[in-house]
Amino acid sequence: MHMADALISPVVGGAMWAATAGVAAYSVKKVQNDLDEQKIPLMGVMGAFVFAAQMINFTIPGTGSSGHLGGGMLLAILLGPYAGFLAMASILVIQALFFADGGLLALGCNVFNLGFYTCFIAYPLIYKWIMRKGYSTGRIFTGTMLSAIVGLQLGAFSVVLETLLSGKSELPFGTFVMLMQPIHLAIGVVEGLVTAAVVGFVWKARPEIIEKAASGEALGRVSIKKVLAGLAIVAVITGGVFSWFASAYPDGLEWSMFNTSGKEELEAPGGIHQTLAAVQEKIAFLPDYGFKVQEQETNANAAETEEAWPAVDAGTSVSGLVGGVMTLLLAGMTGYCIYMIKKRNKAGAV
Amino acid sequence: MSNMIASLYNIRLLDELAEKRTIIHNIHPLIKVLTTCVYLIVVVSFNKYELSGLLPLVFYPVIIIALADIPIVPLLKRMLVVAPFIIGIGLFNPLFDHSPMVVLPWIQISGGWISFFSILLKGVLTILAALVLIATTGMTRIAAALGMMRVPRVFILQLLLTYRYISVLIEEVGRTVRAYSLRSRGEKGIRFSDWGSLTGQLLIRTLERAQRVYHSMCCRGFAGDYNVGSEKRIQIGDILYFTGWGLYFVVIRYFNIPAAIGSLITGV
Amino acid sequence: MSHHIIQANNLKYTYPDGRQALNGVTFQIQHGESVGIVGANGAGKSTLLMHLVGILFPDEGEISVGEVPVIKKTLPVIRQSVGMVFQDPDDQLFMTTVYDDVAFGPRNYKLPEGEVEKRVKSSLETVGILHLMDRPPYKLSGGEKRAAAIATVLAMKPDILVMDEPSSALDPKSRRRLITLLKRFTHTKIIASHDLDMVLELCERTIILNNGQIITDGTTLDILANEELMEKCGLEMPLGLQGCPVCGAKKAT
Amino acid sequence: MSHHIIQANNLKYTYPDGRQALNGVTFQIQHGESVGIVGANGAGKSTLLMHLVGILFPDEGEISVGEVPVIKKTLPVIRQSVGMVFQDPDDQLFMTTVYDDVAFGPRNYKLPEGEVEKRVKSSLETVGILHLMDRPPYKLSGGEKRAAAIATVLAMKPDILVMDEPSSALDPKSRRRLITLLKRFTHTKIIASHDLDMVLELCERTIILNNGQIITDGTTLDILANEELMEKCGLEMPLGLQGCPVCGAKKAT
Ligand SMILES: Nc1ncnc2c1ncn2[C@@H]1O[C@H](COP(=O)(O)OP(=O)(O)OP(=O)(O)O)[C@@H](O)[C@H]1O
Ligand SMILES: Nc1ncnc2c1ncn2[C@@H]1O[C@H](COP(=O)(O)OP(=O)(O)OP(=O)(O)O)[C@@H](O)[C@H]1O
Ligand SMILES: [Mg+2]
Ligand SMILES: [Mg+2]
Repeated sequence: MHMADALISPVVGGAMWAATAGVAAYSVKKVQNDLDEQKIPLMGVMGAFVFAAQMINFTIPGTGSSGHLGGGMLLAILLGPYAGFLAMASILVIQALFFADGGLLALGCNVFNLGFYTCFIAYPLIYKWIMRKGYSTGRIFTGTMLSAIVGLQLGAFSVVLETLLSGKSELPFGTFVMLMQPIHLAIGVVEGLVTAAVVGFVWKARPEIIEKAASGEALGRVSIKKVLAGLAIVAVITGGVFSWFASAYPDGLEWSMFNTSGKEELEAPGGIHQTLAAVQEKIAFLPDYGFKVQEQETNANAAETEEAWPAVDAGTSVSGLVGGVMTLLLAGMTGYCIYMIKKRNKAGAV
Repeated sequence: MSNMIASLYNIRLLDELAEKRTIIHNIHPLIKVLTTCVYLIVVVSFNKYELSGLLPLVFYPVIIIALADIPIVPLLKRMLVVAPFIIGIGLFNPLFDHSPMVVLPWIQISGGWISFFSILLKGVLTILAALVLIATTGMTRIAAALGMMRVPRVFILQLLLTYRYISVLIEEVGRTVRAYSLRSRGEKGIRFSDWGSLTGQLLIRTLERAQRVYHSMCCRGFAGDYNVGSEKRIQIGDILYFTGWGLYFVVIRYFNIPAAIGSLITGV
Repeated sequence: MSHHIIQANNLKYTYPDGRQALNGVTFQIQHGESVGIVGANGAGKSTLLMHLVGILFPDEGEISVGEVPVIKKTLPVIRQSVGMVFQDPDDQLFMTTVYDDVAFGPRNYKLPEGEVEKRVKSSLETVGILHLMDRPPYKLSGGEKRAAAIATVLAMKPDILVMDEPSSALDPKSRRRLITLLKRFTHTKIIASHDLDMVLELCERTIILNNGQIITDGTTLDILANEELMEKCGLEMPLGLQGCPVCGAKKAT
Repeated sequence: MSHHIIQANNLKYTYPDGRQALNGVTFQIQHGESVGIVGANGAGKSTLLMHLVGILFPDEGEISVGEVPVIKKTLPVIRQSVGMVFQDPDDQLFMTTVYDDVAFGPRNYKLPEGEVEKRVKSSLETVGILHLMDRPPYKLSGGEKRAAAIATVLAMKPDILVMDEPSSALDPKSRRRLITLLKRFTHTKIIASHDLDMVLELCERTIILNNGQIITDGTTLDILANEELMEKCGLEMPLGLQGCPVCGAKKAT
């Protein structure tokens, strides 16, 4: 469920970068306090382990699609939420760089989706709550399972929001949600099982690791009130966004793919949208990029044709096509020339 | 399993590419990171219906790949692996968006298809940009660049160690699988009943090994900073590289050059 | 497959990064022979041995064990008769206890548990680490791991024993025990080692590898006593053959 | 820290799983001494050496290097003067090229890049693998890895050299080169090894460990020639000391 660069807008990407950087900075501060020689390699190894786990794709029965583990919960349990979040961030940086999985701009989104909900929501509220009476095999199983599923669901929902807010995909909200959530329920179950198995094993082999991760953390001492307050804020924001979408699609959840057409998508001139657009206008250094609303406003008077931008006109289309082909040819030739020149130089040097 | 081994191979391939010495490799890592960022933002900032204006951005990866001697096949392979998600989401656009967009004399293309291809092209460009960055810079130097950007040391350390231990872990996986297959009567894969103990074993083993590696780093004076040799200063050439590309990107962003060329040729 | 002739024909192998490790290796080993493979670091010994059990496959040339070519399809048969001890014992141990690790092979051949236990215990006893039976392999000392790795192979009762530096990391007594054990093993054995004194004691025949090629192949005594040849290949005469400083006599002959 | 006396006082160490590996070890090593640590597999040699560089800390007793106690806080100082070669070279090589790996230590001490290069090249040359400079360490053969691991430590120019089985996996010529090199190294050196012939050549003093305790500590020749003692500790007299079968004379004395 890695978001890709190609699917997000700079504003969404930037906002999520900022959010992630903020959480990361806070985590760095927390982690620095209890960094010892044992913990440093542990962080690295767990990061590598989750990285490897994310490489294994399994097919989800009945859907024809495949998924991979998220691993955020495992990191949170074995390293504590702060180090866990950082580990997740480093995994995704490496994937973005080496595998172009996700992307550098989408990095903020991905770290947030995979790391934040697991480490800072599912872990403290579900896992720790279930473990409050101490560890046992049964509790480890339930706690791990539940929190892994919930964490992943939140993450998947977040993917939906980010994609839609970016406005690159025409996928209607309802359809997208119906695609994402059930698939990630299936993945979540697998994830929960695997996480439970690994945590169970580590608990038997090196119990001190798990206990230390949980105890050394300030999170355990944070009052439940504060967490609830934080959660309430998150809920309000999510709810706001959700209801805004929901109003755009009164029967959103029943929407089927084929009777929906793109033009209805973001037409609701919602308050949030306009504010965002205004904000964006201020911060964007690339002025003609915008949310669809903005486009439609500017284009509304230009032509009655739907989505009439840049301009529907055979002439420009042809010239665009010709120019595009020329550009690509030129690019190919440039590369080839450089290559040949280098080769000749090398041969000459020998 | 084979997936993991393949990814190890991939990491090491990029690592080895990063050890080459070409003009591009010699550019200051910080500059390369910044240039990549600007490039990505420019690529992504294009409107979803702007396809032709995006095309000149192809020059960036092409020129760098050629100058830096990067083999193309592995990059393409990597792209194929990542593409499905992008295509999967993008493919909905033609389904939902039927408004005519490009009207050629012989065919009409809907906005959905245009935005689909635009997503696809953006996908290709952003993926290439990231791969090209790592293949010409290498992990340690990127970490150094992050350090110059004041990213906290703990995070850089975490990043580098994760990176390092990925190799350790996958090596352990490889060894374990090999040892297993040698004594397991030629069955394919690993029996279900052995999975649990093998995975757990692997984790513990890797952990112990990782601890030893970490200790040996400490024994050689490691104190949280990876040093990658001469801390180069940013030079005139680096600045030129950055401003050159930066200007190019901005121009491309504001003027649709292919359309201009096209209209020149077709005389429209 | 009663005779287990090992036949390698013009083997060439290049690692994926372009390093040519074997460059045309040809030999034939009869049933019951014991052959030492020696050569400088990086000569290609380990690479060669890995071809014998089908961990690597030659780019050119072919190799067969007892008339069966070593290819992907025949691996189950090959690996049933050839047992290999790796240069790095960590590569060989993967279960949670030493006992389970040694029992892993025999159990795969569906032997009754009683027989498995007998084999495991006798292998562990042979290498002298019966007392480590219940410990996890990753917690052993270097030499203990080596001994355990050897035991895992012995428990499979292979027809052909292939060993990559089996004596390194072993203490002198365990090394002696290994030598005695190997002397008693009457099937084919192929041993790559820098411990030339061990090679001298165990193998009638020696092959010297250098840069992926066979330099000599002949009687161990002739070869190891040839000071000039040894020098040329980055080796040294075994201590057991170096002259006695008191009487000037060669010791073993 | 000019005198680098190493002082261990009643060291006890038990691994987390309850295995007692050191059981009251006391010794003192003067500046410039060269000491061999020998003992059977699992005797506790590696465990002891790891206490010298603060990878493990004693449960009881204390250890100090040049008057500085080896504790968490002093590790940077200790590790600047003590260089250790691990038993498993894989633990010691972690960069992408051999060059970078050897340069890792000097760079950490912020030496100018010119000096780093000089040190790296001379260390690689000393162990004879200068030609492997640009290769990734994980692609080396067993012996090449060992040589690279030794080079990483040499490049740090430590005042005290601690080596865990440095000669294993090396071919005879490289082993000879290592011995020559170590003979020239005039600072303190502590070498754990099963290669008793090397210990005999290099160390005037030998400590025998057995079951985590010191059995003897004295002149190498006296100890290694004591057949009964050696036998008792799971060892064997070095070949160099075993009598000549022709004249019956002891070779080295
Ligand atoms: N995985 C690998 N990738 C690339 N080259 C390799 C790899 N493993 C070994 N080599 C190279 O192949 C050559 C032969 O290696 P091999 O391990 O067979 O040597 P060896 O004779 O066993 O040496 P040693 O005595 O040190 O164990 C060496 O030059 C080595 O550097
Ligand atoms: N990580 C560990 N956990 C538990 N026990 C261990 C661990 N490492 C070693 N041991 C045990 O401690 C004892 C001493 O081990 P050590 O590695 O010091 O032996 P050594 O003298 O170096 O042996 P060798 O010659 O085989 O290298 C052994 O009994 C070993 O099984
Ligand atoms: Mg070898
Ligand atoms: Mg040891």
